[in-house]
Amino acid sequence: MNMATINDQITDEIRKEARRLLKTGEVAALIGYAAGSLPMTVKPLVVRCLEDCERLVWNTFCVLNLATYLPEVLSSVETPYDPRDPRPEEPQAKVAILATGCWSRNIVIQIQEKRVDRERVVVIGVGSRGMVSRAKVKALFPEKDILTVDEGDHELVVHGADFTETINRWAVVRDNCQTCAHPDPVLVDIRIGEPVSERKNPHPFQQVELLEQRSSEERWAWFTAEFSTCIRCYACRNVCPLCYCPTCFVDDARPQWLGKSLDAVDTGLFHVLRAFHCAGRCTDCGACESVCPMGINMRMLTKKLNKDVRDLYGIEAGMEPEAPLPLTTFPLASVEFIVADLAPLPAAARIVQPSSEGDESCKHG
Amino acid sequence: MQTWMISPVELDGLIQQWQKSYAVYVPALSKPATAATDCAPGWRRINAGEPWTLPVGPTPASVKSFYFPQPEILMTFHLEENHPDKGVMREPLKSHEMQVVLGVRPCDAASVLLNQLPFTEDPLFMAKCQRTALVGFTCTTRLSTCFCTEMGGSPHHCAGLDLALSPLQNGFLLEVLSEKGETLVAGCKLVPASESDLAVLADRRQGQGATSSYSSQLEVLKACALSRLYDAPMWQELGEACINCGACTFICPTCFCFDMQDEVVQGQGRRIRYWDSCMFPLYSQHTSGHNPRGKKLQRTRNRFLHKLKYFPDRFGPFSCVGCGRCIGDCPVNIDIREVLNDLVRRTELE
Amino acid sequence: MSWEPGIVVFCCSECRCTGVEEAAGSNCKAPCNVRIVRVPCASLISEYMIMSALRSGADGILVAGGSFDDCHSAGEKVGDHRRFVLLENLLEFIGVEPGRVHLSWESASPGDQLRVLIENFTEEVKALGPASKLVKQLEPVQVVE
Amino acid sequence: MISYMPYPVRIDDIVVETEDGSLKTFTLAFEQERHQKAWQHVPGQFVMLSVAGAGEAPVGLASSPTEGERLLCTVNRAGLVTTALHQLKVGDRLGLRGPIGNGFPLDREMKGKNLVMIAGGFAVTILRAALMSVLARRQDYGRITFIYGARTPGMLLYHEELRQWAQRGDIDLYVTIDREAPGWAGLVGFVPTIAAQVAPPPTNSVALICGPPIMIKFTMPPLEAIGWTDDQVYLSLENRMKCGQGLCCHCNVGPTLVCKDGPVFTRAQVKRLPLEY
Repeated sequence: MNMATINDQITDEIRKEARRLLKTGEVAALIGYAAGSLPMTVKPLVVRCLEDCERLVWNTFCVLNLATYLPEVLSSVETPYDPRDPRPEEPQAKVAILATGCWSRNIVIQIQEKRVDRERVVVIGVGSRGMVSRAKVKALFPEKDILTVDEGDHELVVHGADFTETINRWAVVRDNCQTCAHPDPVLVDIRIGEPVSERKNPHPFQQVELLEQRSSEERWAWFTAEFSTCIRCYACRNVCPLCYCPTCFVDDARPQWLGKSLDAVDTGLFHVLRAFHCAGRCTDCGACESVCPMGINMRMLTKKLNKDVRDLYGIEAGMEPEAPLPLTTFPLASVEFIVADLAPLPAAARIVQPSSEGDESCKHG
Repeated sequence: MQTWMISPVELDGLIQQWQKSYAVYVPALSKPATAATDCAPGWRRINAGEPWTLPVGPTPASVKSFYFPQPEILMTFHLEENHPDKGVMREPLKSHEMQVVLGVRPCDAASVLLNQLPFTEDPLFMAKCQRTALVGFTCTTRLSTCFCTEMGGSPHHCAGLDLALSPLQNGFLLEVLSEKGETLVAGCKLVPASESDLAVLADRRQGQGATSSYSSQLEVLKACALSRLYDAPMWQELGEACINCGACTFICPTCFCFDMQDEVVQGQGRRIRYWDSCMFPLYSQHTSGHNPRGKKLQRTRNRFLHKLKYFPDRFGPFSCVGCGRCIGDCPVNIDIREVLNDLVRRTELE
Repeated sequence: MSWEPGIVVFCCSECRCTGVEEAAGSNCKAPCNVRIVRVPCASLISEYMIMSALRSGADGILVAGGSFDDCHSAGEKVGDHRRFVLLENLLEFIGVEPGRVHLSWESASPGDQLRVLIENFTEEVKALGPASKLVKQLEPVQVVE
Repeated sequence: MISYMPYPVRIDDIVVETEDGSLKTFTLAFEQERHQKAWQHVPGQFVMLSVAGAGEAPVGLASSPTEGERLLCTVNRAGLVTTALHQLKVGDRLGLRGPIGNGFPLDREMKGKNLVMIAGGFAVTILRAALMSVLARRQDYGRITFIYGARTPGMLLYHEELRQWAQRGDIDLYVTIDREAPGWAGLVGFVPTIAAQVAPPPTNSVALICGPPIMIKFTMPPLEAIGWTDDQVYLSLENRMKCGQGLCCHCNVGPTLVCKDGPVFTRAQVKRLPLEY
């Protein structure tokens, strides 16, 4: 058998840390992944006892953003209290969570938006080497049933009933990971594995720019075709750590903003508004796109907004826990500026510039 | 009924003949250029001579939307001021156009029969049954997510189909299974299947009898007391991982929950019924705000128990055909086969 | 009869709507096609209101926010301005005609100026033609008599 | 075959029942005679009232079939549809689908028995229907105890009828309000407290209890203390429902569908169900 891969080593370290954290009582629960029942899948798992630590895995298919689960798991370990009583004052149990670059930025946003108490979270940082898109791998083997996929550091070995093929890992990494500039967590309490350096990325918004260059009619044709297969299952919404309204605007009855059935207009509006709500907050974790059962590229909309937010207001979401939220908090000085000529704000210094010594090697798998 | 031997060329001719008088639908494998046709996303209508391919295993979308479209217009009305019919509900005219759905797999055919159990009194569903002919292909490949045999089906079964095609070396065995099927092949000169071909088919079906030990375990599950399954600790972990999206319910061929609502656009109104999912919190929420299934765990449990306990309690069979779509598309890899196994283990613990 | 676009104007009643009724009622070129929605503060205009106007078939939507200078919720307004710029861009990105939804976030102006703004906007929308994108339409259904 | 098409009905009368205006009783008449002729219901059943453009909402029937052709529905203004309903005027049209559900077995299990009806809040509507049916054939039943509680005197429904029932002499009527209120000379106290004081023994009796879950929860122990069993107690469950025909699955409580198998269950039946109502 091959040498232990980087991810095998990370898995071992995660298990070790998990055991330690739970044993010492430092945390009451840990959010991670267990092996899935199908090739290229993992299951989110909340570990609460030592036995379950052995079920934790880390591999290149961890596409779901674990931050989605954080607020709920935090409240599940709180001492129960009657909602009519004041919150208990004693310090509440902590929760540990695995986080890559984008997930950690989502945790930062949860802290900024007061969804999560920084004191109660133990961030186990893992530098991301890019997660593989199951859809991309499947597309390489049309009409074939993939039975297992073995993971090496730079390649994947795909086995079917009548074939075995080795493919380059980076070639099937998700689009958002390929254009990601911040693969390393911005918030780390416990570090697992080696830090991954910032990536130089000359064209982070290439897909968006390509579409922007097309004509209005072509863009409309793209939009209608892309979203025509939506079945309104709301997986994109529910998997998103940014979506946490108790009642989503699609479900509102008074007033009812949108129709609920499959209608091109209602479906389109849902996606536009959902993306809009992520403006200035989206970290491009790609969970929405990864979970869509119909393979819709709704990330294009959030990516466009990310581009605008960066170009107009000079902000990248979730980079600093102390920073204010771009669309709700800002220095009043900038008010004058907008009034003056309605021009976009200059790119502020808050953009984290990719370091010039970015590690190019990781791009090649 | 009769079984024929048909070559691929003859089959193409047959399909072209249907296209003269019926709407013929095939699985859509890529995104359609325009909006979903006829409210059957995942399927497309083809014209004479247009090529089509059948995917291995179940079609991407189930045939559910042909019977239970999303949305279905129940009635229409006008709300414009001074309209003589203001507020009067009118029923839409039912279509009688025959439609042929080509490329149905045995699991989906079984799902139509299952859904007919609750919908037997529903005029809209049954009218669509009347005008829809299912032309199916039995499966030669079993995907790793397929588990139809476990649910009492078989890749070679043809129950629920009007015409069944089973691939052989140099063509297909064409089984005519209903009056609608008869109509579809009426007037065609076809070669009857030979004894040896029939024997091959019989042989395939023989080999795929119910896997006895598992199916007897499932019978035990059906008879198990509800409280025992309801209180199983397994729901905790499932409920925690589930993100409560509706992907599994919407791609499932046998999920049939619906909601009803009025839509009004510029004075014109209609009452529609559209797919709902028991995974959504609002599904069971009272007007008062009280929600009997307010927790994720309760909703996840309700979905599985509905399929594996409540439906069998009412109608007999499980409300699952083992197509495996939900396994492949669940964002958090909740695998109904694992749920089944856990439940079976639960019945064994005493 | 020539086609007149349907216009929805969301405007702040504190700083933009002064005299606007007269503007839309008596002087405006296409008075009956302009619907003015007055809100107590421009920061109360939500993306839902804009999108639902679009969905209901408005040919042009004008969001007329007021001055930041003398507004007690200037901060929120700036946030909304920032957000609406993004929304405008996003709509353009998906292929809605530029100019269908227009933001006018200017300093306090009497009704007269708003009237001119509405008139100009109406002319621009007229050039765009009727809205069809993101407009909800119910297909006609034959009914049992 | 089931149908989604409501019968057209007309509002013949509207009575504002409570001081806060949140409850109105609508008198409904069928627009078409054939619908009128075909209509049959039993107390405890409900209907789907539909307002075009707003949708449908389940509402319990407050009238008994013995009261003639008109149907009475007392509607609480709570959601989208009921708010739209409250805005309608006499003469307006609306749609009605039903009757839905099983209703109380007044002609079967309950016949010849002593009846105890316990109502809290506006759940009294279906018990009004039951009582009117019973009064129309008073000789078929034994002793009748009717306990009804509301928050304040102004929240009591059916004032005129309460007065008539009090005067009849063949009903043990106990009307109570939660707290002392000026001008109120009647009973004061929560329904469970009053029930504990006045509940008759369970011999040859059945109880019909309708009200908020918390009231039912606290009414049961005093009844059980004097020997009532779960088989003798009939409850009406409530759940969100849409189709009203046992199809859409919204109202399921375990394998049971409230709209089709219920809404009336004995307490023994309810206890066998999971707590999802």
